[in-house]
Amino acid sequence: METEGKKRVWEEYQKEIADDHYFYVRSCIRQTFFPGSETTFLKILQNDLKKDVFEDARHTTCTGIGYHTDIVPLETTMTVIARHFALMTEAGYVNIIPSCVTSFGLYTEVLDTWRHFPEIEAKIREYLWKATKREFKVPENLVHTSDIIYKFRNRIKDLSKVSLINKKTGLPLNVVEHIGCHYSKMFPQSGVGGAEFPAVLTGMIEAWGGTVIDYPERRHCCGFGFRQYLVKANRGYSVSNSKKKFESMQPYQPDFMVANCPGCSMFLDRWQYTIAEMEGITYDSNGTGIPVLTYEEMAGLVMGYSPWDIGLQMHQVSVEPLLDKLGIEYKKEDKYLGSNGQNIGEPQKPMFLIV
Amino acid sequence: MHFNLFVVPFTAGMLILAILLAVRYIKWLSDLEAGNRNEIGGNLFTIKTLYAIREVFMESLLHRKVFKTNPLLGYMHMSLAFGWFLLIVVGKLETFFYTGKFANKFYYPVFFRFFEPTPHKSSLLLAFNALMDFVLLVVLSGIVIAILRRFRPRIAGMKKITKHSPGDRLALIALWLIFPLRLLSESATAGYSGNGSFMTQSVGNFMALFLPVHQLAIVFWWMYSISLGLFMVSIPFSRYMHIPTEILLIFLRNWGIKTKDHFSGFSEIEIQSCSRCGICIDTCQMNSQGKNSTTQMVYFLRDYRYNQLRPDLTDNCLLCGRCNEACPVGIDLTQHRLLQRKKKEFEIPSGFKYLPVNQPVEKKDVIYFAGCMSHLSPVISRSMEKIFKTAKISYLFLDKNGSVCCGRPLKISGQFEAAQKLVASNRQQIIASGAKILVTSCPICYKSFKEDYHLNIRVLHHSEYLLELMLQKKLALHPSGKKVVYHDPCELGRGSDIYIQPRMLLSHFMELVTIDQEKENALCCGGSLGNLSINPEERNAIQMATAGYLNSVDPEIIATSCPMCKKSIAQFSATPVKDIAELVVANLEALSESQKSLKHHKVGQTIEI
Amino acid sequence: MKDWGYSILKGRQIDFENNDFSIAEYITKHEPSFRWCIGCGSCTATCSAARLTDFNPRKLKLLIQRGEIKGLADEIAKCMLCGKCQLVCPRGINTRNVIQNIKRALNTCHAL
Amino acid sequence: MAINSQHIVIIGGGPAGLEAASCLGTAGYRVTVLEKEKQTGGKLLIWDKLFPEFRNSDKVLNHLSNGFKTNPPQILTNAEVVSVIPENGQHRINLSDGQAFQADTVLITTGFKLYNAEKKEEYGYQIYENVITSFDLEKQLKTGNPIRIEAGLTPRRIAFIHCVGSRDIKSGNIYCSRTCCITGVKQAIEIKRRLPDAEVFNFYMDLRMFGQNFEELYIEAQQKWGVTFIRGRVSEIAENKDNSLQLKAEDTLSGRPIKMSFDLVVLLAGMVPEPRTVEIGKSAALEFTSGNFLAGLDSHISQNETNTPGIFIAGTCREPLSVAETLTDARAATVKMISWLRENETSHKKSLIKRDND
Repeated sequence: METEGKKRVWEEYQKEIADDHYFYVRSCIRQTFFPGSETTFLKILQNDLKKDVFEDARHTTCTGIGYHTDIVPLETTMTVIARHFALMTEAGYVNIIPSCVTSFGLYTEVLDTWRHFPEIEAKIREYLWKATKREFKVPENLVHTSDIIYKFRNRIKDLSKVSLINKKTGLPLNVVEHIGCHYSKMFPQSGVGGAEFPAVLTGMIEAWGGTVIDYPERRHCCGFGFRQYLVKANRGYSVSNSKKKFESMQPYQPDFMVANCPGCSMFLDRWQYTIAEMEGITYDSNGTGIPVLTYEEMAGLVMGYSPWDIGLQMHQVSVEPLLDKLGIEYKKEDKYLGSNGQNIGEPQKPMFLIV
Repeated sequence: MHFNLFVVPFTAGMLILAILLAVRYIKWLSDLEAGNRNEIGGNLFTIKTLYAIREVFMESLLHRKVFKTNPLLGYMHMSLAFGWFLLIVVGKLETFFYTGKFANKFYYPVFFRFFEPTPHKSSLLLAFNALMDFVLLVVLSGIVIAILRRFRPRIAGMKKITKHSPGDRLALIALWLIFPLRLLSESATAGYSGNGSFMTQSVGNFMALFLPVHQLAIVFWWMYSISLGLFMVSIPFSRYMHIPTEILLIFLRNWGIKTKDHFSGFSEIEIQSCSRCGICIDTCQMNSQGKNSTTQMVYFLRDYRYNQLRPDLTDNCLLCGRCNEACPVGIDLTQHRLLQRKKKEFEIPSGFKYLPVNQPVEKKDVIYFAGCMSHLSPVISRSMEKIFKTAKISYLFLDKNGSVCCGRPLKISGQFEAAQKLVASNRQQIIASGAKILVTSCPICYKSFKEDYHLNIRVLHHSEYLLELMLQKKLALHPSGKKVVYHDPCELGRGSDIYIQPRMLLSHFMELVTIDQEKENALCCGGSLGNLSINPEERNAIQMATAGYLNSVDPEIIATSCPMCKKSIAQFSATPVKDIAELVVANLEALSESQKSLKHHKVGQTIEI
Repeated sequence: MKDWGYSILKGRQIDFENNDFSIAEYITKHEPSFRWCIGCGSCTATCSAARLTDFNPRKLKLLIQRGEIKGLADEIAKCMLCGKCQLVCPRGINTRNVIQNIKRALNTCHAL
Repeated sequence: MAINSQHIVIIGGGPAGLEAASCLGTAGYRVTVLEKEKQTGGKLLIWDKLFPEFRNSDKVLNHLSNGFKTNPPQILTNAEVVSVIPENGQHRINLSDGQAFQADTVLITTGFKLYNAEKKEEYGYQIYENVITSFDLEKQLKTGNPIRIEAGLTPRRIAFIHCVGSRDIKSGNIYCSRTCCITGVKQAIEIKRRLPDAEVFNFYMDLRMFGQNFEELYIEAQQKWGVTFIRGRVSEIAENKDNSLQLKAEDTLSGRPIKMSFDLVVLLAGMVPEPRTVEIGKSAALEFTSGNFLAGLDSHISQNETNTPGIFIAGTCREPLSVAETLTDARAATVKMISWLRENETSHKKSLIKRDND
């Protein structure tokens, strides 16, 4: 692999990322899958990096799931998104940072549509006014939250307590980075490093001491694909796609995966369990599976947050093997303690996957 | 008395031969199909047996067919076979008259002159003596030709000569030595005892001038006996097995046995009857035009005999049947090639579930089946449709929208079972139509319909059918004076004996010219479906040569009656190549044209097609 | 085993690295013209069997060369060997012998 | 020795330029060839063997340099033209180093530039060690050294990818570069010649064998050398753990996606116009084709004339052409130039005579 060439590609895809005063928009599904991630993101930005991040409790779904499953018409989606812009404008912000790649993609799509068809924008403004009596300015800077972490990766490195290195061997960890399709495949210019060799996660991993694995199916979709996952009968497609990726990355013996998309991190994690139960296969050497982190969780660990505070107990594939490699101290018994100190109960053990 | 140690090799040889032959004959006869044995029983005491004897005499001894191919070659075979036969018969008679009794030690006549050195007095015996010398002379002349021919085939009118296996060579040399040695031993004996005749005595006297003939004689007799013994023993393991086997073959064949779709004891006898004369090499277009002289029947049968048959030797044959016509032994060669192609591994009869079953078929008295190939030369089926119309015949075009293959292509590539599935499908359709006449334009289909379909209705190739229509005055054809040469399709000519009908039809309205190689000896167009593994170059070479040959009589039109032949020849022919049906239609149309403007025509004016 | 209501699919992708080329090699050895195809499809267009059933000699040949030989025996059994394909092939491929050798190969290389 | 005072400047000392120079020289004109490189010969210098008969490129180079027996042209190397300005019936040619030339007529033969394959990011040129272009391969072939991949091993399986940067709206070039197909076939055979045991696969959209003996070479590649042609455009290349390359394409003729691994992948990069050609063209107010090549006056009857009288074009600066076509094109251009010069000369004289009479 000749990184020179890659660098040249990355230089072509530099995007402007505002460095403060963000209007934060949450993801619908992550709060249930990996609730720690967004909290961790806010902690890091507000407490550690001393950034101004504002979020509005009134903000709703971007309708991405509905839109991509063809049950919400484009105009509705645009109006809902216009409302988010309105909330942002009212709060006096110009930089919007969705935490969800689907939302990010959709926002980008909407803004791009308006750029080409001002008449549609006008119509949407009209709809929004009729529906909510709100007005908005289009954001000056739209980036995904992973772009923010990417921007501050070196600051985080300076403040970090842990680096992505195997304590026992002293060697950098092998990390698989997975980029959500909607991050840059639709609008390569909108992603750091473009669509072919996105640099957003690579940047973090390398900055924090890990090495990135470039495996053949790197580009491949995790398999979420809305219709594929949401219709039970279609889930075979979804899991097959993930399987394809796992098979392709297995020879590289990754220590963990990191994704920047709610769906991806969810499926790369959960499908390992499904495949294990269906076919008795795992893609690591000792049957525990390959841990999957969100980039916020990865940042959190690097910053030395407690694994249980950032919600790693919510993962299907147990993260303990990874924590051991990183040499992070943790108490097994604390794993299932709630914030109130009460035990929240343990999930049922899978038949095959070792947890 | 009448014994000397040197007779042992000969005697032993004879015994071994006798035993081996007995064993083989018993095996083969027991391998005959059940039906065959009844046939033998039924025919044993009929005139057929006499025919057989006559044929044995004509072919095995006189080699009539070989004579036909080339007189010198014929003389060579005759002098050896018939000459040797006479030596045995006359020799036996000689001893009979000498000893007065018929039963003697069986080697006694062979070495008669050794055992009876005292010169004869009686003029009868002297005559016999002379006769024996003469016959020996004839045989020796045959040997001389054989030896020359080995080194210069053209002497006997052959371009290519069989390449023999080592076993065969050994036998050949033994055979060549027998008679010269006989000459030497008898001469040597004559040299000191004076019991020789005009040849042996003179050679003997000459030898006696400078050789100790008395001591030498015994040495020559030993060598003579050894060479005889050696040859006898080698017979069952060499091509000379054909000598005893062919006789058996001729009888069985005359009793009405042939090789059908199964390999039987008779097939084995046929194969063993091949003398490897190599006549099939020259007649084969794969050799003469395709420049491939390794795939001919003689090699096929040889390799089969020594169980070292390679697939390509089985596959690389046009199945044109020219070798059948030429084979002096009259073996059904192509049938054997076909039987060797018959392999279980190819049979997947399950594949034809998609074939139409019990589909309703329109009821008609006449059905027309164009055949797969005709669909690639639609001019043929179009012509037939016009002809039916003109002749006012209500018919059904059974495969108008494409054919289900007749099954023969599968069969001739060894897939008999699979072929049956196609046969069944088409057969059902044909019968359902209630037709009384089935007309086809494809000789391949024709042969298949005739032989494999067991239809009890009339099956006609369109060349036959058109002739009928014309004779029934349903088609008015008018002389055009165009010079036409007719190409016999293999499957129609040699395959189904349809030679006359197309010629009668053509000569009725065109000037039909003959060409040397036609009818039984017609060339194959090269397009044959019979050959599976022929490469494009070989195929083109044959197509080109055949087209060239037909053009050599510079006709205005080359006529044929097979879509495949039409395609193959047209590819390389300057002269237009037309199917017989096209020519009929052209003639009819020319006529109707002329009728429109009849007043402008003078009486008796011929019509151009 | 619990019922998931869906299953892991085997992709349609031709996985060249893990495919079986024994048949293709056998045929190429015995009938080299097997390689000459340019996929024009005239064979399938004229095919007597293709008129009546789902049979595609061009595609079949291609899949063999890609090492996709599952169900090959059933497919090849549909051929009537009538030889029309051989007459129309612009590259002069000995199609009937190819078919014949596919059958041989199925026997010598595999019991499929 | 020039027998005609009129001065012709040829911009570009590649095959087209040199061929034209020798023709015009023989016709007795005073010719100056301006070559931006330090040596004339253009892309032919890189090329090893020429399709379809594998003739050594030196043969053509020799022909070009031998063309100057009588009345050789003045050849300036390292002469980088920046602009061509029409000036009172003549043309002023300005060089980057400040030099300038006057010419009665100008022939532009600035050739083409190889499409920058890095732009097809999905193919990972300059990212994966064993992805190279047809140019890189040709250079390697010219050395005569055995073909090796980065790790110094002999490649066992090689892929050629056709239409890289051609017939591809994503790369901005919808035109066909014409010569890549046959180059792919030629190079595939050259690889089989040197590595008989290697497997060679060509991934194509259409094979455009337009030239004499091109189709024959394609057949030879299949029949004699056993090169496999797969109809389908490669969608992406990824690197396996062992640095071999995983290709994904649709095997369109079987209607199935296909995944294969290769030791070496050769991108048949297309032809694009030289950026300098565009500058020069603009300076002389010339028109351009949709592919941004220099446009001829008429696509049938005058491909070598331009909308600016006295400026002519030939070779691959006006459209992708093979070497043979380029030379033919150059010769054709010279005929048009000569007749143009004759007319102008006479009209020039006429005007002089007219003035005398007044």
